Amino acid sequence: MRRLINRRPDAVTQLALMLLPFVIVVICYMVASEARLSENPNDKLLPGWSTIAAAIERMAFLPDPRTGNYLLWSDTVSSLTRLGIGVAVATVIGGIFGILQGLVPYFRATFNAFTGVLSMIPPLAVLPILFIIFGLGELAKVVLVAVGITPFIIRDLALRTAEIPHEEIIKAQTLGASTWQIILRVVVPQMLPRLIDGVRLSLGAAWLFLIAAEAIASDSGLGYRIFLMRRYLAMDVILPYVAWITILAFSLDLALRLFQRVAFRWMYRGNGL
Amino acid sequence: MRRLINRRPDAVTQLALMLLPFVIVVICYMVASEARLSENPNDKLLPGWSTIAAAIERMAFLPDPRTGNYLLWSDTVSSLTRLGIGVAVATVIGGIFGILQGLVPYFRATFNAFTGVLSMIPPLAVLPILFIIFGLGELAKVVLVAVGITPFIIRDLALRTAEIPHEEIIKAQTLGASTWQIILRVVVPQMLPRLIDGVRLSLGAAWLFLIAAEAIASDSGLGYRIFLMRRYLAMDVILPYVAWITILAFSLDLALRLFQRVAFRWMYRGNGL
Amino acid sequence: MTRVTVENLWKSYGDQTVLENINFVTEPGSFISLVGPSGCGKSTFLRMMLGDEAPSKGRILIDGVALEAEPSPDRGVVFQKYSVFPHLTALQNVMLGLEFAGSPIAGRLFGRARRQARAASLEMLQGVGLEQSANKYPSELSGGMQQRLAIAQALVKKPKIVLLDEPFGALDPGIRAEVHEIMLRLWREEGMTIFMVTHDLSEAFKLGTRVIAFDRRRTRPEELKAYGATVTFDLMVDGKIIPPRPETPAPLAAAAQ
Amino acid sequence: MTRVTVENLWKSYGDQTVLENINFVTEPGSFISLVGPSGCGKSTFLRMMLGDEAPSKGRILIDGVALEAEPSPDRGVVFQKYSVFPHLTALQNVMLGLEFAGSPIAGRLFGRARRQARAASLEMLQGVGLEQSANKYPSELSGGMQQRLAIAQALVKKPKIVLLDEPFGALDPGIRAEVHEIMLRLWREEGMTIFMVTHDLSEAFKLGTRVIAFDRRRTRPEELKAYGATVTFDLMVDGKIIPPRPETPAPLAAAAQ
Amino acid sequence: APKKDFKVGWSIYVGWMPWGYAQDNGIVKKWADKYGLNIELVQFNDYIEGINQFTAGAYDGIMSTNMDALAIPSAGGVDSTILIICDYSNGNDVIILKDKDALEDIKGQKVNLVELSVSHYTLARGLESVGMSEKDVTVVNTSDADMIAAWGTNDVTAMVTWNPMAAEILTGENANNVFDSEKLPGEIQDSLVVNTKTLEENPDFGKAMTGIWYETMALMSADNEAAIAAKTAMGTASGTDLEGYEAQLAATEMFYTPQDYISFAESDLEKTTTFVTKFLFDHGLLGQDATSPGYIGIELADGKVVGNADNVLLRYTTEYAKLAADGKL
Ligand SMILES: Nc1ncnc2c1ncn2[C@@H]1O[C@H](COP(=O)(O)OP(=O)(O)OP(=O)(O)O)[C@@H](O)[C@H]1O
Ligand SMILES: Nc1ncnc2c1ncn2[C@@H]1O[C@H](COP(=O)(O)OP(=O)(O)OP(=O)(O)O)[C@@H](O)[C@H]1O
Ligand SMILES: [Mg+2]
Ligand SMILES: [Mg+2]
Repeated sequence: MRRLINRRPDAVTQLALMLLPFVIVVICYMVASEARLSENPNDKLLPGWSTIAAAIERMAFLPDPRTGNYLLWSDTVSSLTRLGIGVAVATVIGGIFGILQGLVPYFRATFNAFTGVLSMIPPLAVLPILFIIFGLGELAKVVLVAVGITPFIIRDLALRTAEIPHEEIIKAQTLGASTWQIILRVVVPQMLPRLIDGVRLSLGAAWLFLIAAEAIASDSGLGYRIFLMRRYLAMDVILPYVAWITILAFSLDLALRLFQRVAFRWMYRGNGL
Repeated sequence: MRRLINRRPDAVTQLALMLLPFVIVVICYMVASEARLSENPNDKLLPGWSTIAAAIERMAFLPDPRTGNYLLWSDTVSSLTRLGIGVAVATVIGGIFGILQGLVPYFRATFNAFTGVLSMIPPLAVLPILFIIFGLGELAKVVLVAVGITPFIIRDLALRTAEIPHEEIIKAQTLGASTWQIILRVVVPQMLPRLIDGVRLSLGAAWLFLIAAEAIASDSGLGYRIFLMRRYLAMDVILPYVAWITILAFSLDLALRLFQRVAFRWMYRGNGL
Repeated sequence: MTRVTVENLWKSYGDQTVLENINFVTEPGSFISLVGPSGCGKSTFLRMMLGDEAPSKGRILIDGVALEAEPSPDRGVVFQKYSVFPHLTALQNVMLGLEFAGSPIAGRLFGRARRQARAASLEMLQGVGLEQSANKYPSELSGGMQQRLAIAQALVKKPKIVLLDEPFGALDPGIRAEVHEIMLRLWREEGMTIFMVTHDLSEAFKLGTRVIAFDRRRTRPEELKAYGATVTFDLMVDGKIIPPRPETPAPLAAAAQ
Repeated sequence: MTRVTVENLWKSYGDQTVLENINFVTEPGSFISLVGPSGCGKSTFLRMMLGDEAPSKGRILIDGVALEAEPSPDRGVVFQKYSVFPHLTALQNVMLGLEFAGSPIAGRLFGRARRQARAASLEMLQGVGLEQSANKYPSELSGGMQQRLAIAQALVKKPKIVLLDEPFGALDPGIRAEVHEIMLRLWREEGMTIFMVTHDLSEAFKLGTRVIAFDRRRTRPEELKAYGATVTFDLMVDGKIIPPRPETPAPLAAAAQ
Repeated sequence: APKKDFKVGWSIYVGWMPWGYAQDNGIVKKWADKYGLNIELVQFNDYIEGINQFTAGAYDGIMSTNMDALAIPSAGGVDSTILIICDYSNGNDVIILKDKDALEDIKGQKVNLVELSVSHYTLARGLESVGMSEKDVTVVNTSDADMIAAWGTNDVTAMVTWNPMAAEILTGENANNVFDSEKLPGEIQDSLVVNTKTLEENPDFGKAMTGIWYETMALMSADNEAAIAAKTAMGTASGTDLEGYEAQLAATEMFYTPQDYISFAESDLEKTTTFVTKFLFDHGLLGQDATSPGYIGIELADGKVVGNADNVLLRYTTEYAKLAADGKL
């Protein structure tokens, strides 16, 4: 009998094991749903598959009678636009501040403590202030997403920048580089993939802030729909929406990882022979 | 003229620079508050210092006429209790699953994809489901905090565990260790400080979930108070509460770091001579 | 006393053959130096000896019995790096192996058993000259001290076979000579079989009773994948230092006697 | 041709004195090997030569002028690790220095200037035998190739002084000998002054025209903090390999002539 | 064993504050003890979450409007009974315009409100009263907690909300009340809704709740120090003071006595009920299977069923109030 730690499942077992927890969750859901529906066929909490399928068809493939939109798609476009802009803004600001904070002592002295404190403020608590400053429109939602994740991105990137071996910075100087040239040719190219890591790590929070923002004032978006549907416990819509958000989040993460592989080949080539 | 990158501020300059952004924010606030108050002396959005001071006194140092509690303190106790239990639960579960996922191939095969998907589900979107399952008492809030951060802790720790040099695991086996002994004597002690890092990284999210949970169903807690006051735009109460949460978050982070230093001296002794 | 038999051993990763048809038998109590160019498969061979990797073909016997397919306490190891546990003091590092054996559930000894293990470990530490540093963490020890600690840690289990993968590569010459002495003394006292991978030929000949070199016989690019390294020379040293003569590889058969 | 004068140089970190009263003058075109036990301050000395650290007392002059207090292109450097940029191909690594000089804002050359820089860099790469690998990333190069690349990268700027901090420590003996040849050839061709830190005495004597050893004179524990290392021996080698004779340190004064 | 433990949810609203006061001042315990029960009143910060919990079966009773009771528990198949109507909104729900003072001016504007709530209903009824429909405006869902902050932004020009937010907003100079629920008397009822099955099996629960309510009502409607003290406590608990609370009460038609409630409930509720079902049906809130506004039957206090008699899921009852009126509790 080998130690557990030395035993590796073969490919088929691996697949089976991977699916196992998902299957268990589905079965649990089915049993619970069955039980509730047999007591009250109108139960909204754990709808049956057919109800869910009908809701998916209604939201995704039939135009909404009131607006003529396909709601799932228009919600998705709204949310992804907000998320995209918010994350892009956070990435740019986070990239600039992170690199400068990690590299330039004067800059670090000025902003390190400040971003440290900023990152501790729970953005949800200061929402009213954001509303007053940025209004209630799309801007406020984008800003909430950006405000929510920028401090994290800055701190992460500043740490990573500070981790660049001191030798590289010295070397660049002996090759005659100015501070600006060091940033441009040595630091930025090496930090871009790290920045993407930082963005990937903060995507979860970004979704959270997006949903929170959409819950507060909106007329479209995935978070808006979920919170609206919550008003009458329409779990048949909420569950597919949650699954859809999960799929979107997963795909975004995957896309970023692929982009990283393609754009920064130097990180993945060879293995330091 | 030396390169910017090579110039370091002296201690006094450093302090001055550090304070600079805070001072700027305070001045901006004062100017904006002044301007709004001169237009409308009853403006609630940016109250003056005296209003804020009065609110602080009312919340922190005078008993609430209705319950006889000092509200700030009873809110703090409620919130910290929930946060503490939620984070503790997440730490324990995250620690166990993270280590097993990182170390035992069969365990990894079973749970890696599952925790990956779980970590992509935005907990705010499933809030209604959580409330239904766990009721609205303290349990639900604790569960939301735990559910919100556990997948992150698991994934972080699993990665860290997988990073333990393979040599160490081999070595332990040549010393006769069973899988259980390896976990107990080799992996857990080395992963505890990493686990604390993971907890520190997820504290921000934990606060977020706590505030969101308290916003929905509660009768005490810092998040509850902020949302209650939001209805009346009582920024004179909200701003000190936000500052207080920030201080608490900062102190927690600091406490964890200090604990790490004291409890895991082996990480900080010497520097590999 | 232990005799290791390597029979017709092959190892491939995917379609890349790393080791090809390795055959030899060691005398009990041998100190075998393994040399060869970087990437020729020396570490791979040690990993197979450990049971961490399975051979693609052929087998390894210890005293005529196929070796256990996973690391076990009869085969100790010292790597170039990561060989001691950073979270344990020197003394705890050495005691660890004794605690594993004596306490399957808690992984810790208490009371008398603990005092005994402690005494045995301190003695071991003394053997490698670390008694002063018993309560220091590895990060507080120099590289040479860490390697001596790793040796003490491995030997306290009295393994039949000790595998060393470039154990002294990171040490500077003075400290290296000192650790050599300790190593030789322990080897003579304990009578175990040692396999040591090294890049330093003079070290190989100074310590080994036998030097085995792995290398590829075919190096044309189109042959690189299909053919692996094998034993290209195999010399008995008889306890004294003989300079390397790579141009006259001894026939395989001679070694197997 | 460059003459380096080190005058009464001291370096302390806090109350720990690392280097104490270092004095010497180098002939133009010297190849100086710096040896000494680990932690004696060799790297610290190189960092002061680079301008990365300031001396606590004393000064360093280059051709009679105090050296610039930050790294500059007249002093090239090759470290043991992290000496090339991982995100640039070999060719880009070598071109980088030329691009910095030619393009202050964009940090990149275009058109003819670029073609010229490219040609010069390719020639440099050829000099170190890397013309085949011009488009590979450092992670695709072996350790020896990376160090040769680092040398090419440093030398393309034609620095007056080259500082090497254990540049060949990680290479195995065959490759090391090969890089030695390249290094010696480039040194003779370019006529620069080289400071090389090494742990390997035979390397120090093989390459250096002069070998300087740093060491502490006082090693009693209570003296360790207050006294640092200084020059304990200083030998002219005259281009041929002389075995080390640490027991007869040459007087300081002899070296300064 | 018969059920002993009951949980009832309430949230902060002028007409429901007495429940919190009753809990804090031992009135709940007194009546629960009288019937040998344990009754716990739980405050929800989020009104809808409470109704969801009730629908899912975690609570035995909940404070809800008639409209939400119909749209959530009833449409979710939970047979529910309106045990007590605490009050109806008589000006509490307000349509507010910025810088305009006629409801007609709302045409083409964005209107911030809690979608699908009584505010939405108020808007729909208001628009109807001036011959417009929802197509003439754009509805923007806005969290009730943020109404006051939202009003302060330039984006917001029209809003429907309820007290205390409405009162606070109307203190601003540019805010105009152009329509309120005073014009919809009796349509927006704030009630204690309980699970019908639970009530049938545990009439003592109904009796205890009724007893709690009318004792508290008697206390606060009296003209004495105790009443002032009670109202002050309720005001503070809802985040305002006595004055603010009195102002909110002014826009609320409280049913202080069982008789008030009985005569309201036994009056002609059929018409109001039809308005509500139509609104819900138009917004798809009666469930996917609903084919007409009368899909869910509503049994009135006199036993008459409005809508589908085979699918009665919401019931009014005055049975317990009558016991209270007769002093038989
Ligand atoms: N897990 C693996 N998968 C695929 N190839 C591997 C694996 N491990 C080793 N190899 C390949 O096998 C060959 C032998 O590697 P090994 O580490 O045994 O060499 P080595 O002789 O120890 O070299 P060095 O002297 O550099 O330590 C190398 O070409 C290596 O790339
Ligand atoms: N930034 C620093 N702060 C404090 N002490 C330092 C610092 N840098 C180096 N030292 C100390 O100075 C001494 C000399 O270090 P240095 O790296 O120069 O030694 P070295 O001769 O290069 O050693 P090695 O051969 O191991 O590279 C050491 O004791 C080291 O701990
Ligand atoms: Mg190896
Ligand atoms: Mg050094």
